[in-house]
Amino acid sequence: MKRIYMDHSATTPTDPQVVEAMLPYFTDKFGNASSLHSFGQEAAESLEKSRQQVADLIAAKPGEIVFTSGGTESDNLAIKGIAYQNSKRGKHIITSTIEHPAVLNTCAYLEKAGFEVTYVPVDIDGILDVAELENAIRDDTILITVMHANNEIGTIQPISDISKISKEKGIYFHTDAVQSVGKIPVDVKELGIDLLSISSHKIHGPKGIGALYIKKGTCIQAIAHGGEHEGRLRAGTENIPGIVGFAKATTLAKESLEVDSKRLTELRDLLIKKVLDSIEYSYLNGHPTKRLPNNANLRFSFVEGEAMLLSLDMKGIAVSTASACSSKSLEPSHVLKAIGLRPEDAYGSLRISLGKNNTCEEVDYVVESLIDVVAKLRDMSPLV
Amino acid sequence: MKRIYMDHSATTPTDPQVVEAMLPYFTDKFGNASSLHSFGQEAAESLEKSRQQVADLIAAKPGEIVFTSGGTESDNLAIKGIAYQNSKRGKHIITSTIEHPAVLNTCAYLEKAGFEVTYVPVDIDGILDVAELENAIRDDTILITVMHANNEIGTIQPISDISKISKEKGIYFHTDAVQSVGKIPVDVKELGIDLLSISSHKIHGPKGIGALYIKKGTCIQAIAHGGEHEGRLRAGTENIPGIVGFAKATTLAKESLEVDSKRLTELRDLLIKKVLDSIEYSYLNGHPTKRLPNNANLRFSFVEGEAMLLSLDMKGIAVSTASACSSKSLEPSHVLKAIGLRPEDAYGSLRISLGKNNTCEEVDYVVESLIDVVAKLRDMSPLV
Amino acid sequence: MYSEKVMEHFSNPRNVGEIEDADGIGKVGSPSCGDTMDIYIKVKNGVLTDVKFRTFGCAAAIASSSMMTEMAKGKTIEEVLKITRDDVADELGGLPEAKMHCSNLASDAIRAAIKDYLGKSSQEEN
Amino acid sequence: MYSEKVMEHFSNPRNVGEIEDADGIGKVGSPSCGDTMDIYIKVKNGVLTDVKFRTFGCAAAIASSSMMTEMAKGKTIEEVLKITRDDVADELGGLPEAKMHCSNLASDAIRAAIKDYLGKSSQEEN
Ligand SMILES: Cc1ncc(COP(=O)(O)O)c(C=O)c1O
Ligand SMILES: Cc1ncc(COP(=O)(O)O)c(C=O)c1O
Repeated sequence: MKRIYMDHSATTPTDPQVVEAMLPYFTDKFGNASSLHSFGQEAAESLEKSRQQVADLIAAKPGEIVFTSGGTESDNLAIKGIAYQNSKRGKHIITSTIEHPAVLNTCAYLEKAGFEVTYVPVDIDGILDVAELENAIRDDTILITVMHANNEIGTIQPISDISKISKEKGIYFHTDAVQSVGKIPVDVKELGIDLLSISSHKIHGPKGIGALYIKKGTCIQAIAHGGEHEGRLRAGTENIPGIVGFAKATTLAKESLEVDSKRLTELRDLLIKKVLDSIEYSYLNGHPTKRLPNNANLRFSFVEGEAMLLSLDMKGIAVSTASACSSKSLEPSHVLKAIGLRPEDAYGSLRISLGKNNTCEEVDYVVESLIDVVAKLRDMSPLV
Repeated sequence: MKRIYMDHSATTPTDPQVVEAMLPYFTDKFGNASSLHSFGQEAAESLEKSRQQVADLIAAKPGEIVFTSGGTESDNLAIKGIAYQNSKRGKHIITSTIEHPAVLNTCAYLEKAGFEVTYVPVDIDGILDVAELENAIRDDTILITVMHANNEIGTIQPISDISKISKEKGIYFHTDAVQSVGKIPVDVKELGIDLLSISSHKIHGPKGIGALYIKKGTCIQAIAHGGEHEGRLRAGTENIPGIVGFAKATTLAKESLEVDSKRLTELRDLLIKKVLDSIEYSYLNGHPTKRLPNNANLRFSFVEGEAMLLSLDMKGIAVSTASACSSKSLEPSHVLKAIGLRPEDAYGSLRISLGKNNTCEEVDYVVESLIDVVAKLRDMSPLV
Repeated sequence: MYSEKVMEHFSNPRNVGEIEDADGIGKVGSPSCGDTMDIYIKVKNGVLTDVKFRTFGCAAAIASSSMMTEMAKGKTIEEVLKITRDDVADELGGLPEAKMHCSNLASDAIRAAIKDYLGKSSQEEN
Repeated sequence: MYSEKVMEHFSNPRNVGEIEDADGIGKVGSPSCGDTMDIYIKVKNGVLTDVKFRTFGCAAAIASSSMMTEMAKGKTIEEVLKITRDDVADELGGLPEAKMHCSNLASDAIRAAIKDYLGKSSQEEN
């Protein structure tokens, strides 16, 4: 059976060119970048070259990039690192109700540690209420953290508006750009961001590696302690193959961003149109245009998401309900709740996230399969 | 020029079999282990199979293994995770003076956060004074963390003696076994350990991955917050290729441990004997027999370590002064200071750490080169 | 995640549908909790001669419903009432911890249907 | 880490050794700090006709000593005293921040040697 992968928001296949780029660093150029001998200096050079490549994707300077083990660690470092370092100035943080668990659970942890967090709501499309955010600001607010694009519904936030406010008030602004980087243009200077999280495995790079952009001059402290790596902000022997692969992925993403995002937007809109046209009581979650090029979050009344997901899986199609991270949870998605869906509608939602290798034929097959699956499950449903 | 790598304590080349094992997980079996579809379940299966393999190396149960991004994170998780979770019982931690920076700097961080740390000294061979450790125990001691084998001088600590004491007193015992695992037998049950850190890249696995063994029933909390991965103890999309590679490396290490350690011990002793016999005023640092099979830490009067290291590097030989981690520091090694060396002797020390691919011929070439280099530098030295 | 048996029942659920002239109907769960189950029974001489279901829910809920109807069909009321909450899960080759409530739900649903039948028939007797 | 020039001077250091009948000797640094440098000079008519060194220290310290001797040789005392601490590092194509003290040490050493020479010669004059 041919398998069709449409869960690129969960993770992506590593690009063969990326694997190619990584290979020499396992067995030949395997040095520890802190070693003074030629094996080490070779590694150190690759490290700095990679830093430049990653910086280039977001228009940052290489010195502003700290490599981490992934998006989750980047979010933890940004939020805890700023909170602890600036706690004398204040202990108030502002975020949104639709953040990734890496942000929400870090905030929840800080609440237990004596910080206060305000969760700004979003509208029915998942767009943050900037006026409410502005109202939430207090004298002791030290950090605003609002994601660039949502991982479930793909909605893109008005980042520039938020950064303007944060700049005016002298508050640090972090954005989790794990889903947006490589898919839509991200220019940290233009967007006015102080800290920005990236994850390699979402952009056809390897898993287990990511980065935090930290604007020069930002007061932040490390959360992992040990050797003097990464400008003392992230201890641990550098994962050079991972970093080189991540860097290659950023370069590839940069090169094809314009073409890919245009193509994916078309494919996405085709998918959405075909589904909405051919399946009764189906709806799009999230903003129709202010959304990631590759995200279609669809809602089907009277049926449950996991049942749809597994039925599609049996037809060789991989999609997700909410996010991969919360797949073990039985709670309806906090994002879909936040945009005002009733629980039963939240339960009936599917996230289809396209990737650069998906084709029109695949979209057609997925739509046909969905028609089938939804019909079969509705036949069984007492709610119809 | 042929290059000879003898800095295996800093990092090791990834075994080609390990790379082989990883490859499918980049491009084909690339799923997110939290995804419910077949791509995800395939990944989840590999994850659990790998967990079993890693557990097997140290005679643990798979449920007791938490994957991390490396040895540094494992040390951070063990020490902070225990400290924060048990702070109501007490805020006193005991460690040694010769720990890796991942332990020492984590302890220093906790000192700033209100914990108290006692640093137990070591003798001239680098062996911890167990009586002093016992004396240091207080009613509010919650954790003892003492490394299994030292990364600079290779000395192996009396772990069973320490674990007996910690068990008697009901205190958690963590050991940083980053340098010992895969080189000498490590059985967590026999050694009586509660928590144990491992790093993949030290045993011919990939960089950026490691594990923390946490004995069942241990009270510990997470230090990275986000999705519900790794039994809620370590958030972040699992690095499946890294984990699979790490697991393969543990299996290979287990298979060849006996043969390798015997062979390396012989090679090490040959190296030490030849050097001490042929170079005047040269000495061995650390215990002569209670040491890692692959570690030779040698001291040469009247010359400086970095100068030796770079001179050897020009002859194609990679060794290190103290540890790779502290290569940027100008301070003499804290370990060599702790065993009582005068600064000028600490500055004149070299760590030669052998690996499974090193040969007798290479040892001969290294000894010849050392004779040359030391002679040339002594010619230049005003101390002779 | 799921056993083969679960997946088999999920992909080919037995006894889907309603019974128009059912002798008893059990409705449990709620859409806002993510699963609801309706079970219909036909009873003759104390034996469940037909059992059908409609379920909104996850694969475990659908498989549990299907398995329950199979287990109940042809059995006497007494026998069916002896089927415990865990029996459905056991017959399915186990369910993930987090999904055990689906097995419970199926057992609750058939009990509700029997109760409905017993209530009706005792009314008829009166 | 190091410039090519540093590595070149480190691997082929110029003017290594002592001058038996030196007119001035400068000894700076201390072994317990990781580097010590001895510089020997021969002076004729105010010109440093010969300069030699012995150094215990890292590659930067050895290269700085070597470079210093080359820069000083053949120059007048006045000219040599104009060589600043940074000049040695500059001539070497730069040094890592953490190693700048090696360049300083070399400049301190030659000054100490000149001071020693001036002290002795003024004694002789007396
Ligand atoms: C928006 C967002 N933030 C953070 C993360 C976490 O990234 P990682 O999986 O690299 O830890 C993810 C993906 O899981 C995400 O989608
Ligand atoms: C004893 C010891 N502990 C911890 C570490 C840190 O491990 P990693 O490099 O995987 O972070 C190392 C090596 O650097 C080590 O030798």
